Amino acid sequence: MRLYNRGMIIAGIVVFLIVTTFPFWYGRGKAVPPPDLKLDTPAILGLKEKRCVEPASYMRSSHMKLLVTWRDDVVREGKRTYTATDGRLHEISLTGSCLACHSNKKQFCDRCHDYSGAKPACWSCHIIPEEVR
Amino acid sequence: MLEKALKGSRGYGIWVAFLLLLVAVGFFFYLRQLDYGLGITGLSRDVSWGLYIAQFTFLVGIAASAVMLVLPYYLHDFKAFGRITILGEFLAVSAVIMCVTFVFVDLGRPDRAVNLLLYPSPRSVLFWDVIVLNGYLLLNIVTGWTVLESDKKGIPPPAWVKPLIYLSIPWAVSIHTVTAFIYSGLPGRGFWLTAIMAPRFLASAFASGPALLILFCLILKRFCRFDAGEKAIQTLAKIVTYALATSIFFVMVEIFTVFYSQVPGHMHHLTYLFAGLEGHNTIARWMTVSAFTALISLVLLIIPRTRKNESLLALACFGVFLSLWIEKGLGLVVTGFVPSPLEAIPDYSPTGAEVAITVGVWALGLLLVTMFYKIFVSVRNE
Amino acid sequence: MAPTRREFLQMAGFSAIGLALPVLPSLAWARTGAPAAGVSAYPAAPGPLPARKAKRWAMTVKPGKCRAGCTDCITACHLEHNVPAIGNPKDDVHWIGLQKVGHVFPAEAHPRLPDTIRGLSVPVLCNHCENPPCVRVCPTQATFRRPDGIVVMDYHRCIGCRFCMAACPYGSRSMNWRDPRPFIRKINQDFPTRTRGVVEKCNFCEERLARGILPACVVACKEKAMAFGDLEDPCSEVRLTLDRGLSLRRRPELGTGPQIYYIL
Amino acid sequence: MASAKTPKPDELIAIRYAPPETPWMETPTVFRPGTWSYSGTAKSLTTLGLPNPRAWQPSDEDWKLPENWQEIILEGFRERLEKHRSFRLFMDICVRCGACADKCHFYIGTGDPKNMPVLRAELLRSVYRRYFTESGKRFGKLAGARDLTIDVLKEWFYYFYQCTECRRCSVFCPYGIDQAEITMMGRELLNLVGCNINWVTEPAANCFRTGNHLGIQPGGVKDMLEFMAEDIEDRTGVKVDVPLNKKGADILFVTPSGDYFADPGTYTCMGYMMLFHEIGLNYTFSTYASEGGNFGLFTSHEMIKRLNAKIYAEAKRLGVKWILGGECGHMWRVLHQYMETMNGPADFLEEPVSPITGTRFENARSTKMVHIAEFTADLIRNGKLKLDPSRNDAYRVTFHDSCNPARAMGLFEEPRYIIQHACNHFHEMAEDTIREKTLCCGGGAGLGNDENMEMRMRGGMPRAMAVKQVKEKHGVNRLACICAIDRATLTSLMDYWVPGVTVTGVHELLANALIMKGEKERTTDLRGEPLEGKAADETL
Amino acid sequence: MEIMNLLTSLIAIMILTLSALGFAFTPLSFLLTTVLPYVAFATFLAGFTYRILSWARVPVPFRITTTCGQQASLPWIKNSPLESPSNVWGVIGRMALEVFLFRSLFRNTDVVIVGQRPVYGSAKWLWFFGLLFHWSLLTIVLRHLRFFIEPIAPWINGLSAIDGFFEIGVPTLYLSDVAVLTGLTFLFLRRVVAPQIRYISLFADYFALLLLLGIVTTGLLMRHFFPADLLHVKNLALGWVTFAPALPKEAGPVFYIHLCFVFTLMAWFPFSKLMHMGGIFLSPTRNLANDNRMKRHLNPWNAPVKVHTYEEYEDEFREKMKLAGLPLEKE
Repeated sequence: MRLYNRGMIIAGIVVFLIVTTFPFWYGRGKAVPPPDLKLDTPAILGLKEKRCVEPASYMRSSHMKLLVTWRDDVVREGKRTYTATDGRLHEISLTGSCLACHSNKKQFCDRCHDYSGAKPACWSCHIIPEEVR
Repeated sequence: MLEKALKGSRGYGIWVAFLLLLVAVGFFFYLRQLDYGLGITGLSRDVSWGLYIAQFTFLVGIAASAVMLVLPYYLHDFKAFGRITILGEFLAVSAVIMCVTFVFVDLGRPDRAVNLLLYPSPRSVLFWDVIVLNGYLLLNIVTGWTVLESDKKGIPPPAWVKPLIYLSIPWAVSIHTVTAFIYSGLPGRGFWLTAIMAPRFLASAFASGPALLILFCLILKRFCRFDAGEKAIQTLAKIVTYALATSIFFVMVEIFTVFYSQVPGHMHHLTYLFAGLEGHNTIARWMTVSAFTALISLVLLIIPRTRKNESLLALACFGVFLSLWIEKGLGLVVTGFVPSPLEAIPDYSPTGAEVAITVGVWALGLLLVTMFYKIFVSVRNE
Repeated sequence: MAPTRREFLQMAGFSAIGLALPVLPSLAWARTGAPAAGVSAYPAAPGPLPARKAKRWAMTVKPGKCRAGCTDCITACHLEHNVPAIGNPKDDVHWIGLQKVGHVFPAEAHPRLPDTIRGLSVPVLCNHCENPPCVRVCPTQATFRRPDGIVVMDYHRCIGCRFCMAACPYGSRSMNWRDPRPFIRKINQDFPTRTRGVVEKCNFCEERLARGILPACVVACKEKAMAFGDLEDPCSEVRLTLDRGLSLRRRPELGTGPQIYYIL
Repeated sequence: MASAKTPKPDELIAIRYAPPETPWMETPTVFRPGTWSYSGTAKSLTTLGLPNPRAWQPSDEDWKLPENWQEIILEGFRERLEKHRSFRLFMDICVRCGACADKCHFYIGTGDPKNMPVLRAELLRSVYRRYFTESGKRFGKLAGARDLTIDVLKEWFYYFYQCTECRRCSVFCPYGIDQAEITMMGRELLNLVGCNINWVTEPAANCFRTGNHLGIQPGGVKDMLEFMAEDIEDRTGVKVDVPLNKKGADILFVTPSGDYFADPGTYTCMGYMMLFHEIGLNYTFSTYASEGGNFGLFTSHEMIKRLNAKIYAEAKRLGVKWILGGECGHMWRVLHQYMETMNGPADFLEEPVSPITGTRFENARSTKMVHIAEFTADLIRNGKLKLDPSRNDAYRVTFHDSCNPARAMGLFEEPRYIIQHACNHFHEMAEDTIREKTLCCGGGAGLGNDENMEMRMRGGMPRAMAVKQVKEKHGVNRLACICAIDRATLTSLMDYWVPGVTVTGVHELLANALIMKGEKERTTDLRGEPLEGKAADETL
Repeated sequence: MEIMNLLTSLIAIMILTLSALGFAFTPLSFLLTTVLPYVAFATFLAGFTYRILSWARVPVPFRITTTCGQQASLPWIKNSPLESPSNVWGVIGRMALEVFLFRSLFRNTDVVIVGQRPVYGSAKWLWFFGLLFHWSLLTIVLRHLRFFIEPIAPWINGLSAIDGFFEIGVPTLYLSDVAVLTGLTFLFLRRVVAPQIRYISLFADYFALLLLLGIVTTGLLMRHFFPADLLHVKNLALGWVTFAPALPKEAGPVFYIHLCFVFTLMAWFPFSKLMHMGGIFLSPTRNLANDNRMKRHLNPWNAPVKVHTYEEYEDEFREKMKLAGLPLEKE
């Protein structure tokens, strides 16, 4: 095939292909398994029924929404108890409730947050118990 | 029309590059402020507002002053202002943008600035200030730009512009009134808690803004082949004269009330402002300069012979601008905090970074003025 | 007079009720999973109590009871709330401070005041005004007054405009001019810190009240110089104290309606 | 065929921009008198060896096309898609953003949506999609494709001969899609089945045979030039030479034939002759290459090459050092963008150096052809000319950038420099109508004929109105330009829209101002009109 | 009626949506996550390359640059190196201005007839919203790389942080999302509202905009209203780029619609006007220098033509030339 401006065209196509396939070559095709979220903290192991506040699937996709609701409930409404959909009551507290079970923030929260590129601002104020200890 | 601001002579290019450099320096320091926090400034627990908010307050006045051109031209058909009304409006636009930028750089959490709109709080004067400032910005940019564009096309401006221009007249008064209410509505600050705050703001605005405009007109005449016209400039100068006189009068009224009544909570502030308290007299020194400059300028402006002399007029206008800038851009805000509610006499002086950011915002405003005026002059000289 | 008996009974009663109440399952395992609960500097009560509720929280302060040079209330408060000790007046953050009578009550101060009074250090903190100017001016409702009278800050919403600082006639508010965390000597993990760029102030220990515990300063004061309670409750200690004689409020002429009452 | 009566200006200006109710594919083309040009005659087509010579008119029902005309066109289409990247690309990448729509003077002047460049291109694109893209073959109308029918062909004819290839749209297009390229392809395709217009084919045929568009034979050229020399002597008292077909001249001078034969071009030609005489240039005109213009540009690329070949051939035969070109628009499009590619290399010529100033024309170092405006601007810059601009004081001048020197050469400053040294009153028109945004005269690309008068007046309206604006504002009474077609068509345009403004070449203004050695005191300008303030007072 | 084109594209989008849902709620969902991504992406790459090559196969016979500024001529005349470039650097600059800032569109004007004369006004909204749309789309595409690489490169996180600088809601609203929506809405409304633009709009024009709007809307829905489980999403995306596509779990219908739209866009891209992305670089009026008379440009198919030679000319007019006293080659 005869190409005119061959050099520029080929160079252009090569650049295009390199740029568009960036994710393919950047990771060198190495399969990266999704992070293993550790649920083996003493608190969780000690639970009779291993259930989070709401069903796990909801928590995985929407925990931030729940946390925002909690935040406003506590700060603005002074409401400190959350009634879950299954009727159980929970103290509304990021450190007191969430981190009580998930005391392994690094293995739990951070892994997934790093994996999905989420950078929540929570920790600039709220305390991570393991870091204080 | 926008492209006219992108092309120009060598001098224009150098000036724009210079301003851009200042903006870049300011931005660099702003990034540092973002990183470190507002502690990079000289602000403290006692003097919690400083240079930024003071510039904001001063510039609201500059913005409001456009009304001094719009009102005579549109309400009283004062033809001589026809050539320069748009200059006033563009000055207002640039000034409002500077105001908004100063408020923004003063925020501790600029990333949450949108909260102002997400959680509107009609009880807060600051909320209203955001509304009126942005409204004023919109009014002036739309009317100024549309009128100039019609000018360029050689057709009369569309009919819908007139109502907006009329609306901008009371709106201009509102921006400075609301800004004054930010201060005068606070119970614990004797210095600001005075009903004359809004009138004082307006009087000084109508002096400093037109004074700046005269300076710009003289620069345009000297360097950009655009003559605003003797009549327009002289009329503006008279406006400056009366506004300055009124402004000085209002200050005197304030001084009388405070010192004759001898209420300590009010007296301390004014003493600090003009004479200093317990040796803290930096501001007082500036204010001395301000007072003398104002008086000399007033004299130069009142005497017709000196007013009509272009160089002396320029000097007087510079004096008015400087004097009122010191009064509002330095004195007003800090003095409200000194002495503090617990009777401390804190010292405040801006840090280098704070000054750099302030200069950066001013440069941004000047850049906008430059570009707007470049567009204006290019269209008018066509 | 020491409130001990009443207060004690009250606490005991609450504890009893607390035990009698069906224990919230989540709370139960939250506690067990958080042994660090004891990290709180001044744990006033071993476990969660039902929240203390009031129509109108108020405080009385008797500076005359203060030990000279005592800063227990400040230490307790600042430890409890992770208030940084930055150590320079410019960036200073505090929730409670001690001030000379002359500065706190300029209108009442005159040269003939006895030295015993003039020399007193008066604890000053947020007055949780009836009609708070800081709430009025806040452009985002980041600071607001709860129905029980506590003026609180929503640190998630504050934009750091510092209008409230200008509006507060008592100088009760502090700005985080820089990141406070490095200056917190010992972090109480039951209470968040703040980020740079937000304003903060005393919250009447509303988080403790929610757990049924009195404010840290009140509890910390060994001399019982401070009392805390419901102003609408005729039997509350604050009411009983106020009933007894003249009390002062800071700058009442401003109409803010402070809820810290000083007995001098 | 009776020529249509052109409506009055205030009727013409009432333009409706709302598109018709029917979609454009279903809106029939109406050949309204006054808006199209007569067909190319069989004689011209035969001379040029073009296909399908016959007697017909576009208004006829039957266009007498060959049996297999669709095949011919589609084959031609395919061939052009393979020869011109521009064509192929412009067929493919238009996003129909509409930025070009109101840039076309024909659209501004008619409101006919098919005069929006985007839609004029869609006329071809719809057929391209139908026959050359998979989606068009499959989805037809949904993909914006349509069959090539006789109505489509007629539509092509109507609208591709309603585009002056001025390239204004390409300035605004975010991808640089150039309607001129598409029109050229459209016209080439039409030519394959013998559909052309006479105002293009006849000049082309003339040019091919006699060397110039008007078909003037060698003696005629000589007579005209000598006649002009007499006029010059009459006005200035200086006798200038008329070098013609002179071997051993340094420079071959080529200008459009309009400059020899038609007012006001002749005054411009006199200007060249006076200038060359004054500086003592060793140059020659040629009768064989007596045409700078090139109507091949409006026919096909092959035709451009055929007509253009004479210039290099003549330069070689006469043994000149380099070539100088007069004021012309599309001539310069060809000279600047096509000539050397087609008929070069010009290695038998020298790199152009001004014999007067010694300036080397670096920008013409390969093609070896210099624009007269470049040449003259250099003379003025080096102080080689004595000029008295006050002789042009009767004129308030504005300058019309001709499309091709503007958008195909980038020649903006040189003519302005000359004008500003030759006269005292120069006023630019509105900025959106000059330089690269200049508006066409309405008669370029072979449309300057009289039967097309209404469309010319419509297409020229935006230009005329810009002139009218400076006339009202500054009292402009002279419209200067550097194009022979402009000088011809702008004259009628001005008469129609802006009476009182006359058209002039830049070198006419220069010659008016030029103080010649040994000249008598001038009392009139080149046109024989009295000089100076006498006239100026009247015009104001 | 021209509105038909709009309706047809709306219907096309509906069909796409329904088929996406069809995939989502049937066992066929594995197709959408394992086969279609590769088909769509391969089509995109191959098609794009093919289209470029198909243009590159065609020569550029003539230097037809559009000169939008003063040529480089005499040294004392200031030329415009970016509007009428005379060398390759100028061309690169011109192209960069065109690609990054939409230079030509910045010139846009509009025209109305006022008082019997056309009046030209500045019309920069198309430029502004066009630029807004393209830049924010680029930002969004780059941001999405966070799903495709692990660990996430710092610059991607940095870009997201800047894009999400303003703290609006949780998860934070990205400015580029607002911008892309604004830009697309403007472009769409303009096409529907302005009669001239509506008149020239084809099915494909509406379809492209609606498809992009669909992608943006579903994306926003997933971020702010029906959050998808990002762990699964990223696992899926990483699976694609490591050629080990995972079967999706618990990805909602919105996610399927989003995917379906994206794959449609990718596969359709090379065969549509969206190829202007590659085409702009090949546009001869923009990518050629205005050095026509400085350098000879070659036309590979320079057509052989029959010319009228001087000899033929002199033969025909010899007598007349002699009569006029003109020099002749042959007496």
